[in-house]
Amino acid sequence: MLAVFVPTLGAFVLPLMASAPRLRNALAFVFVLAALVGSLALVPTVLSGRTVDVRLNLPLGLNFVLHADGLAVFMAIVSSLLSTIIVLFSTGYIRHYDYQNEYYLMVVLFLGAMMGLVYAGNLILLYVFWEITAIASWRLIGFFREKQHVIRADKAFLVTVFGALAMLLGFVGVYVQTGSFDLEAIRTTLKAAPLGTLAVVLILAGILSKSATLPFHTWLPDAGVAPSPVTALLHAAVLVKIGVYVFARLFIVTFTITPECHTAILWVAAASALVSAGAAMIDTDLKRIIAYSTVSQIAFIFLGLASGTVIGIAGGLLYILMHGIAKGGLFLCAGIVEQNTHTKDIRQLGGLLKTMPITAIAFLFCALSVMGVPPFGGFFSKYMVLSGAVESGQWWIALVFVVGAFMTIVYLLRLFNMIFLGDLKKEAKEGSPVMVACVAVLAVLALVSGILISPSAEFARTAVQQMLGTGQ
Amino acid sequence: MAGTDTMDTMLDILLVWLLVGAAMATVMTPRILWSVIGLAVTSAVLTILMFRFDSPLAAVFELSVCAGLIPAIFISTISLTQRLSPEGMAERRREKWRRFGLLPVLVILVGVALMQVHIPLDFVAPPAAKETDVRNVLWHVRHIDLVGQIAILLGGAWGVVVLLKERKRAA
Amino acid sequence: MLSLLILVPLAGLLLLNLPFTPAMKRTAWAFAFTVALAQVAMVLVAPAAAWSQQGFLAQYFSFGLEAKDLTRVLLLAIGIVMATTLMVGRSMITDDRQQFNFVNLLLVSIIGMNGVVLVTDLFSLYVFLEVTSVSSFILIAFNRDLGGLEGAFKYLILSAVATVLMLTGVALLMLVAGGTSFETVAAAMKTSGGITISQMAVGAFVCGLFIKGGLVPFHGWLPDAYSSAPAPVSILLAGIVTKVSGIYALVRLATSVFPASGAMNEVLMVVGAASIIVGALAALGQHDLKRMLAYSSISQMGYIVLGLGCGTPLGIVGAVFHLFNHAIFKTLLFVNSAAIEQRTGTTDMNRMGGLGSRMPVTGVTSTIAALSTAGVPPLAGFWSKLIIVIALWQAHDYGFAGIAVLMSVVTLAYLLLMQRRIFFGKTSPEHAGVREAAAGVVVPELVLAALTVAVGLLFPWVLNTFMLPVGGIFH
Amino acid sequence: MNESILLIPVLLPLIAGLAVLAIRGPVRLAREVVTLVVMLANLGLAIYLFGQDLTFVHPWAGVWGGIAMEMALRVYQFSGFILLAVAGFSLLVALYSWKFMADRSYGNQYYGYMLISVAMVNGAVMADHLVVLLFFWEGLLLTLMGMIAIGTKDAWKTAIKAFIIVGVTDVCLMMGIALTGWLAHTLRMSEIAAHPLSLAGLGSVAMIFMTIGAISKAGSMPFHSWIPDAAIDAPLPFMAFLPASLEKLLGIYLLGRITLNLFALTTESWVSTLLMIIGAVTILLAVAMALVQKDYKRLLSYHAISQVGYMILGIGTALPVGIIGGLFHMINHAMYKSCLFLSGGAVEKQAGTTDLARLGGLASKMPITFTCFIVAAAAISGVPPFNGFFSKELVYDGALERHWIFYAAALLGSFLTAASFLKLGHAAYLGKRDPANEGVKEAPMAMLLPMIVIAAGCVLFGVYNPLPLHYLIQPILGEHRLEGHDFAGLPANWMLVAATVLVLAAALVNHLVGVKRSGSGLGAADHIHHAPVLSTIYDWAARRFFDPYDIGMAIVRGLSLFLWGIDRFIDWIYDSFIVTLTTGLGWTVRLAHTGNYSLYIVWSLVGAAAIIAFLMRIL
Repeated sequence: MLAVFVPTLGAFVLPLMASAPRLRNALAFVFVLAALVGSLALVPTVLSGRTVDVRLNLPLGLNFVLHADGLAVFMAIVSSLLSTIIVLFSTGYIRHYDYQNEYYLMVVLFLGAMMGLVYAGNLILLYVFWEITAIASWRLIGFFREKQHVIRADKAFLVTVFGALAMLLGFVGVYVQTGSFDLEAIRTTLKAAPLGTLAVVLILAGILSKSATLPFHTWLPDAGVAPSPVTALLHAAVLVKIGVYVFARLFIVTFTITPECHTAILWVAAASALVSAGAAMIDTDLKRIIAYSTVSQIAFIFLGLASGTVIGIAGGLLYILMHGIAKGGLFLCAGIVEQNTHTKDIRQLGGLLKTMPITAIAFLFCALSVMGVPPFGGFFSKYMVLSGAVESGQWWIALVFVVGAFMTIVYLLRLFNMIFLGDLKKEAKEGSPVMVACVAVLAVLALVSGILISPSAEFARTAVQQMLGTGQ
Repeated sequence: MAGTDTMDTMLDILLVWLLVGAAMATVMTPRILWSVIGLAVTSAVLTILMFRFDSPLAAVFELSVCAGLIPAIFISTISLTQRLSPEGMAERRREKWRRFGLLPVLVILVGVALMQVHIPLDFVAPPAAKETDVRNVLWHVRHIDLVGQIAILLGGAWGVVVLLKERKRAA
Repeated sequence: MLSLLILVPLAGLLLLNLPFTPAMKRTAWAFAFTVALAQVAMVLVAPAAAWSQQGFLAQYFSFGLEAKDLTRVLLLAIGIVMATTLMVGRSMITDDRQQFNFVNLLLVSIIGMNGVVLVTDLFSLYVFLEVTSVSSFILIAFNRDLGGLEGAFKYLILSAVATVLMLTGVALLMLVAGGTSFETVAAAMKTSGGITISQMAVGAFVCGLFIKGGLVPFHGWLPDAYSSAPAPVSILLAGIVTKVSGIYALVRLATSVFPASGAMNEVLMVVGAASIIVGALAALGQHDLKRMLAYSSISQMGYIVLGLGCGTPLGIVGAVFHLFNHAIFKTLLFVNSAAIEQRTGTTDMNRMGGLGSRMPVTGVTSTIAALSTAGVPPLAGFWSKLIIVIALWQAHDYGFAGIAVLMSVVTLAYLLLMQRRIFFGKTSPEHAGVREAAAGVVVPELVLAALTVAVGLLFPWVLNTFMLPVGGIFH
Repeated sequence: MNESILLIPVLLPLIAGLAVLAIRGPVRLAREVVTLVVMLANLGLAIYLFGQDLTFVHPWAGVWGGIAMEMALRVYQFSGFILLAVAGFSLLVALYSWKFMADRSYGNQYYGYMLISVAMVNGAVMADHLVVLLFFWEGLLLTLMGMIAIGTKDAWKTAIKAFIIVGVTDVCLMMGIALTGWLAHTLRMSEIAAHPLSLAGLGSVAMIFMTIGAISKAGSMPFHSWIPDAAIDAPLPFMAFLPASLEKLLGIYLLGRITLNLFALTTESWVSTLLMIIGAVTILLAVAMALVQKDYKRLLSYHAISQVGYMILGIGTALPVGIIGGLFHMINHAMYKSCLFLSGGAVEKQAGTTDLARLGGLASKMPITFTCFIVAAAAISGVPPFNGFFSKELVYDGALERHWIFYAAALLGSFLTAASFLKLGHAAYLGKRDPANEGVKEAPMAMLLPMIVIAAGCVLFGVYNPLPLHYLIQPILGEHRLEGHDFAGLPANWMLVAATVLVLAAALVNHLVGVKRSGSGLGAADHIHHAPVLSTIYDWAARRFFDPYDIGMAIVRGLSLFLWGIDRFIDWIYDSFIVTLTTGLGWTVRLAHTGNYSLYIVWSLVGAAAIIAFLMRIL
C-alpha cells in the first residue's frame, strides 16, 4: 500500500521545501516514482490471480479497505507511468511561472488520491479520494490566477462536485439496499436482485460528470486554460480515466444492472462521441480540440466496457492505456507549441514542421495511435472495442462509432496539417530538451505499445478474467 | 352564583381589552410623555388582573417592578427630552400614523380569528405539589434560577455601562 | 463539579469588579481565557465521575444540573468558541477600558450558555436563554454605531416574540404536567401528549426556539445582527450562541422531553429544508462578506434541523456532529472575515481582490473552511453531512436527501465565489500594502483549521468516542 | 523447411527499409544497392515459395472469448502468385528509380518507404488471420502518405487527402472484419474458407464493408479522387509502384479472397449486381475523364482507375469465366500500366515536362520508349495479340452472360480507352516536334530495361496465354469451380472478337476525324469534349463537383457544424442559463429581506401560528 500512502502524504511535505526548487522537483518525482514502483511490485501477485487486501473496520460500515486486483493494478500502472513522465515534463514547463510549490503539491496529491481511488475497496473511501482529485484538479485548473481561468476552474469544480454528490446519493442508495459499503459484500448481495434504477442513474450521473461524457462534458474543454502538463495529466492520462475505472469497477465487477441500462449507457456514449468529434472539427483553439477528442475517445472506452463481452472489456482496458499514452503526448506537444508560439489559435500557426521537427513527428505518432493506425497501440484497442460492440449484438451502435472513428481521423489530420504543415506563419524554436525528450518518450511508447502488444494484452486478459470471475 | 361568574368573566375581559388598548396607546402616541403614561396604565391594569386571578405574590412583584420602573423613566423623559417644534410634532405624528395606523385593525382581526379556535380543555390537572408557596419554591427548590437572575442583573449593569456611559473622547 | 461551570465565572465577575483596582483589570482577560480553556480541558480530560452532580456544593444548593454526552459536545464547542472570541477580541479591541467591559460581557454570556446546556428544568432553560440574549444584545451594540444598534434592536424585538412564545409554552406545560422539570414534563407527555393543549404548548415552545436559532421563517434578525456586530462578537454569535440557544434546546427537548410525533418531525424537516434553500440562495447574491456568512450559517442550521427531523438515532448523531463541525468551521470563517476587516477595513467583497498572495494563512484557512462547509470529503463537514444524508435516505425521505445534497452544490458555489472575489484575481490598488493579520487572529485561524482537518481525518475515532453515545439517547 | 521462413519476406524488407531511412549522409549508392539487393532476394524467395502450401502460426495478442488473435501467415497458390507479381514489379521499379531518383532530394526516404511498403504488402498477402491482414493493410497507409508527401513542395495536401480517404475506408474494413469474425466465430481465413458465410442479413453487410475496404485500396470509383492528384504531386516511380501495380494487386486479391473464400457469392445475390454496377460505372466515368486530360500522367492515372472497373466487373459476375477474366486482367493491367507510367517517367525525365501541349514528335528521339509505349498502349486498348485483349474477352464473356448492359458499358469503355491512347500517342510521340525539346535523347539504360522487360511480358502473356492461366490463375479457383472448361487459348466466342475489332477500328476512325478537324494530335478528342450534353458534365467535373472526397468532406463539415451547435448549446446551459437562474433566485430571496423589522415580526408570528395550527390539527 506503499503506492497509495507515499504520494498522498508526500504531497503535504512538498511545500515545506519551497526554498530549494531543485530538491522539491526531485522529491516530487521520487514520490510519483514510488507510486509506480509500488504498483509494479503488485503485478506478479495479481498475474497469478491472487488479490491483496488491507482492511480496517470502522463504525457505520465506512471501513477503510484497500483491495488490489488485476483491474486496479492495471489502472495504477497506467496512471503512475504517465504521471511520472508528466511530472518530469512539468519541471521544464513550470520553471518560469510562480506558485510552483502549490503546483507540485497538487500534482503529487492528485496522484496519491488517484492511487487511493484505484485501490479503494469501499464506496465511501472511493468517494473521498474522488473528491480529493476534484479539489486538486480545481486548484490546478485555476493555476494561472487570471479571472477567466478561475471562473473556468470553479465551473469544472462545481460540475464534478455536482456529479460526485449525485453519485454519493447513489452510494447511499446502494448502502440502504445492501447494508454495506464494501464492494465484496455488495457484489454478493447484488447477485440476486439487480440494483434499483434510481441508484444506478445517480451513480451514472457521477461517473459521466467525472469522465466528461455528453451531458456534463463542457468543463473539459474549458479546463484547457490550465498549464499544459496539467491538462495532459488531467485530460489524457488520469482524471477522466478515474470515471471510466469506477464505471468498470462498479458496473462490471460489483453491480448487476438491468439490460436496458446497458443500452442506455451505450447510446449516451455514442452521442457523446459524435458531438465531441463534431465540436473538435470546428473549434480553433489547440487545446480545446484535443480536449474534445479526449471526450470522444472516452466514449469509445465506455463502448468497450459497456459492451459486456470479454473482448470489448479487454479492448476498453487496453484503450485506456493506449489513449493515455497517445493523448498525453498530444497535450505535451501542444504545451511546447503553445509555450514557444505564445498562441493557441491554430489559424495563426503553420509550418512548424521545419522549425520543431521532433515535436512534429512525436505529435504525428501520437495522433496516429489515437486514430488507431496499425503499427501503433491504438489499432488493437480500437479493433477490440469495435469487435466487442459488434459481438454484443448492438452493431447499430458499432456503426455510430465507426462514423466517430472517421471523424477522429479527419479532425486529427486537420489539426496536424493546420499546425505543422503549410507555410510558416510564426517563428518558433524547438522546446527545451527535457520537454522534447518526454514527448519523444511518449511517442516511442505509443509505437512500442503497438508492436509489443502481447504483454499488455496478456495483463488485460487476466484482469478481465478476475473481473468477470469466469474462466474464459 | 352563575350571574356573578358571568359578571366576573365580563370584568376580566374588559380589563384585558383595557390592557391591550393601553399598550397600543403607548406605541402609537407621538409624544413620549403620553407613551410613558400609557406604560404606567398597562402595568397597573396588569397588577389588578393578577389580583383577580388570586395570585397575590405575583401581583406584588409586578407592583414593585412598576413602582420602580415608572418614576425612573418618568424623570428621565422629562429631564432629558425637550419639546418638539410644532411642525416637528406634526411630522412625527404623520410618521407614527403611517407606521402603526393599521395596528388596531390588525389586533382586532387576530382577536376574532383566535375566537374561532376551540381548544378542548379535556385533561385532568395533576394535584398541586405540597408547599406551593412561591417563596419556598424560589428559595429552596430553584437555586439555579437565582444564579440566572443574578447573571441577568450583572448583564444589565454592564449594558448600562457599555451603552449609555459617555465615552471619553478616544484619543 | 458541574455547578462549577456556572459558579466560577459568576464568582469571577463579582471579584473582578468589586475592588476596582487597576491590577484586577489586566488579569480580567487572562481569567476569562483560563476559564474557557479549563472548560475545554474539563470536557476532554475529566473522568466520567466528574460529570455526576455530587460535590461539596450539592447539599447547599439543589441545582438540577446533569450532563449527558450531548452536553459534553456542546460544552466543548462553547469552550473553543469562547477562547477564540477572547483571543480575537484582545487583538481587535485595543482600548483596555472597552476590553474589560467586553470580557465581563463574555463572562455573562458563558454563564448563560453553560446554564442552558446544563439545566434540566424548562423554566430555568428559559432563564438562561434570557441571560445569553441579554449579553448578546449588548455585545451586538458594543460599538454603539448605527448598524450595531439597529441589529441589536432587531434581535431584541424578535427575542421578545420568542420569549412570549416560550413562556406561553412553559405555562401551558405547567398546566398539563404540573411541573417544569424535564422528567415531569416527559412523564406527562407520555400519558397526555396527544391532547391539543400539550401540542399547542410544544408548538409554541419550539417556535420560540426556532426564532432564537434563526431558522427560515424566523431568521429576519440574524443577517443584520451578525453583519453589523463588531468582528469578535459576530464570531461568538455565529459560532455558538444561536446554536446553543436555538438548536441545542431543540435537540434536547425533541429527543427526551417532547413526544416523538410524526407531525413534529415533519415540521422540523420542512423548516430545515426551507432554511437550507433560502439561506443558500440568499447567500449567493450577497456582496458583503459577513452577511453572506450569516446566510450560510442559516443554511447550515437547516442541515442540523433536517438531520434532527428524520427522527432516527443516526439522524440525531448526524445533527449533533454537524452542529459541532459547524461551530468550528463557521467560527473559522468569521475569524477570517475579522482578519480581513482588521487589515482592509471593509467587508464589501467587491472592493477586495487578490488578497491570496498578501494574506496567505487567511487564504488557506478560509479555503479549508469553505470546502468543509460545502461538505468536500477529506474535511469534517463531509462526514456529518454524509451521516445526515444516510439517515434521511434510510428514513426514505429521498426528496429531502436530494435537497440536502443539491444545496451543498450551491453552498460550494457561493463559497467559491467568495474565494475568487477575495483571494484570487489581481490585487485592488487600495489593499496593496496589506500584510497578514495580527498574531492574535492568525493563531486561532490555524488552530481551528487544524481542528477541522483533524476531525475530518480522524473521523472514525471522533465518531466513536463522542457521537455514537449521543445517539444512545434513545436506547 | 520450417514455416518461420514465411516471416522473412516481411521482416527482411522492413529492416532494410528502416536501415535505409536511418542512413543519412552522402553514401548515395548505398541506398540503391541495398534496395536492389533486397528486392532481388525478395523475388528469389517469392519464386522459391511459389507453389508451396505453408502455414505459420504464433500467439500474438491473447485469446478473447474463444477467438484467438495470433500471427498466422499462410502461402498457397493464390497468395504465392501475388507475392511473385509484387516482387517482380518492385524489383523493376527499384531498378527504374535508380536513375530517376538520382537527383531528387528525399532519396533515402523514398527508398525506405518503398521497402517498408513491400514488406507490408508481403505481410498482407500472406496473412491468414484477418487482424494480421488488417495490421499490414493499414500499415500501407503510412508509407502511402510518406511517399506522396516527399513529392513536390506542397504535395502534403494530397498526402493528407489520400490518408483520409484510405484511412476512412480502412476503418470500414476493420468494421467488416469485426462483423465477419463475429459471424464466423473465428478470424482464421482458412477456417472460414472451409464453410463460407451465407449472405443472409448481416453476412451481406459484413461483405459490403470488406468490399469497400478492398475496392478503395484498388482505387475504384467512389474512392479514387486521390490518385489523379497524386499523379501530379507524387514522384513518378511511386505512381508506377503503388497505385498502378501493388495496390491494384492487393485490392483485387482481397476482393478475390472475399468472393471466393469468405463469402458464398452467388449470381443472384444483390451484392454481385452491386459490384458489377460499381465496375461498369468506374469504367465509363474514369475513361471519360481520361479522354479530356491534357497531362500525360493524369491521363494514365484515370486509365488506371477505369481498368480497375474491368476487374471488379469481372469478379462481380460471380461466374468462373468472369472471375478468371478479372484476375487475369489484374496481372495484365499491372504490367502494361506500370510500363506506361515508366514511359511517362522517361518522357518527363528527358523532356522535362508531361504537358501534352509542349510535347510532340519524340518518336524519333526516343525510339525504344516509343516502342514500349506502343506495345503497352495496344495491350491496354485490347488489341488482339496482346494480353489485354484476352483478359478483356473473358470479362466480356462473363458480363454478356449476366446482362448485355454491362457488356455494352465494357465495350464503350474500351472504345474510349483506345481513342484516348491514340490521342496520347499522337500528341506525345508523332506530330511535329516542338522546338524546345530538340536536344532530347533516349532515356538511360537503367530506365529502359524495366520497360522492355514488362513490354516483353505483355506480349508473352498475350500470345502464349495458357502459361499464366494454367499455372497462375486457374489453380486459384480450384477444379470444382471451373466446371471443367479451360479458358486458355483463343477466346471461344467469335462474335465477341469481331465486336472488339470493330470497336477498335471505330476508335481509329474517330481519332483521324478528330485530328483532321482540330489539326493537332492533342485536339483529337475535342469534338467529344465539346459535344452538347457532355460539355456541361465535363465543366462540372472540372469544377470538382463529382469528387466524392470533397462531397464527403462537405458532409462531415456540415455534420460537425450541427454537432458543434449542440455542444455550444450545452455549454450555454452551463455558463449562462444556470448562473442566471441561481442569481435570479438569489435576487428574489434578497427582495424579501427588506430589512424593516416589523416585516420580520409578521413573518415569525405567521410562521409560529402556522406551525402550531399544523400541530394541533394533526393532534
